[in-house]
Amino acid sequence: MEINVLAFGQVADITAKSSLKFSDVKNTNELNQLLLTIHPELQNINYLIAVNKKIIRENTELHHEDTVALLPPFSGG
Amino acid sequence: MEINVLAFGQVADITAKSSLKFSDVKNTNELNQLLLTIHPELQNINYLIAVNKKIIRENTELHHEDTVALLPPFSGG
Amino acid sequence: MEPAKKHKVFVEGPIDPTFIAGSIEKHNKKYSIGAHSIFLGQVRNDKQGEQEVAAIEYTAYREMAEEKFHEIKEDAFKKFPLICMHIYHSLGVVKTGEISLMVFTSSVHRKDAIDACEEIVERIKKEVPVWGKEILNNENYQWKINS
Amino acid sequence: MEPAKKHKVFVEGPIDPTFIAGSIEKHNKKYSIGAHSIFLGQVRNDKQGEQEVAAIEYTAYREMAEEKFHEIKEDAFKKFPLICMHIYHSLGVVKTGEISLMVFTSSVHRKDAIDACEEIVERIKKEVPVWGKEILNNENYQWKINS
Repeated sequence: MEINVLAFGQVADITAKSSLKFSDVKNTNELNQLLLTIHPELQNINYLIAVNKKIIRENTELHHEDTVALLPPFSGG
Repeated sequence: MEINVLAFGQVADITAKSSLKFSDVKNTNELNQLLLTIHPELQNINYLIAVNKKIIRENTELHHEDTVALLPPFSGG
Repeated sequence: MEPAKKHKVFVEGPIDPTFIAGSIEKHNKKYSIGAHSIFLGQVRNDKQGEQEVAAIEYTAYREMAEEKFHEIKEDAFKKFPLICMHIYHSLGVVKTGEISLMVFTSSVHRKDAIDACEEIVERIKKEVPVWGKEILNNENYQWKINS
Repeated sequence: MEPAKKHKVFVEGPIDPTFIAGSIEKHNKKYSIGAHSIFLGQVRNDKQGEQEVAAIEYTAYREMAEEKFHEIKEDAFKKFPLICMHIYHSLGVVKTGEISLMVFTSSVHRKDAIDACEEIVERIKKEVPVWGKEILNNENYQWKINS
């Protein structure tokens, strides 16, 4: 089981990569904890999480080949 | 004592002239009565009166060389 | 802030899109601008029974209209923190599909430009002595009524 | 009414004023249009201590942003009686004084175009996954914050 993680803006500054792969992560809470362990600086950033392009507000189960995006505050326009 | 009267839009259609001269008209009420006598069709038109480019709402005394404009509803834009 | 100079507002005939582009381009050295709001009035082919509007011929009480435009500009500069403001209005014949009014406001933050632009358009329609004669296909005409 | 097709919204680099003029001109055969409302976002030289913003580099979560733009367009067509609607947003580097966003709405009566344009701009700023990296004079950068 593998998931794709996309990082944008300030989050990508911290991860230093815009695309990451993780295996055997059950849900978004677990993914978040994993990310914070690898990159403690993420604690200071208020990012939203989208699973397959839909923003989720609660812990969400992840499946093989899901795409999870880490979205810092939008600043288009 | 002479005043200039300017007619616009529907009012000018009725007066058939865009500029008229009147003598010895004391005030705007008197001018209005005079205009309605000459052009009774003006009764059907809801025009405002401006004296020297200021819209007046009440009877206003007229002086030599005043310019009175007859302003049907505006429709610019 | 640009003072509300007595710029010419009236132009003969329609307002050309390339003229509008030129207006936009002129702001590209005004680095404090963050937002432009532009309103354009276009002549519509409104139906009148069997006929439809082919063009509008605009006339104005020019001296009074110019004073009123100036007053509207000054009021907008007082009420909103605008960096620039431009108003152009056609006189003479403007055909359907052509543009007869442009209001263009610029500010640091978007809300000021947007609110000012809308208010200026409303005031122009209500307060400026301009008349539109709607010329129909069969060359009859009727006087435009603003809503 | 033009359907909310999945038109390209993103353009590389700044939005050119002559492109905007072309957009306006394309509507001159749409005779039922009475009003256009156009919003343009321009890159500002905001101060940051000793430095100021020289350019913004825009990146996006492109697939999600395109879906969001499409949703915003469809919602606006449902809510407002619009005849046309166009949205363009820059990706990549846009310098101060250049334009990075254009929202263009057209309707029979002015209120619909004006209200729709404003609502679309607000939704874009809040809901579309685009990020602006403000590049300062000294080549440092900071992330833009939308108000």
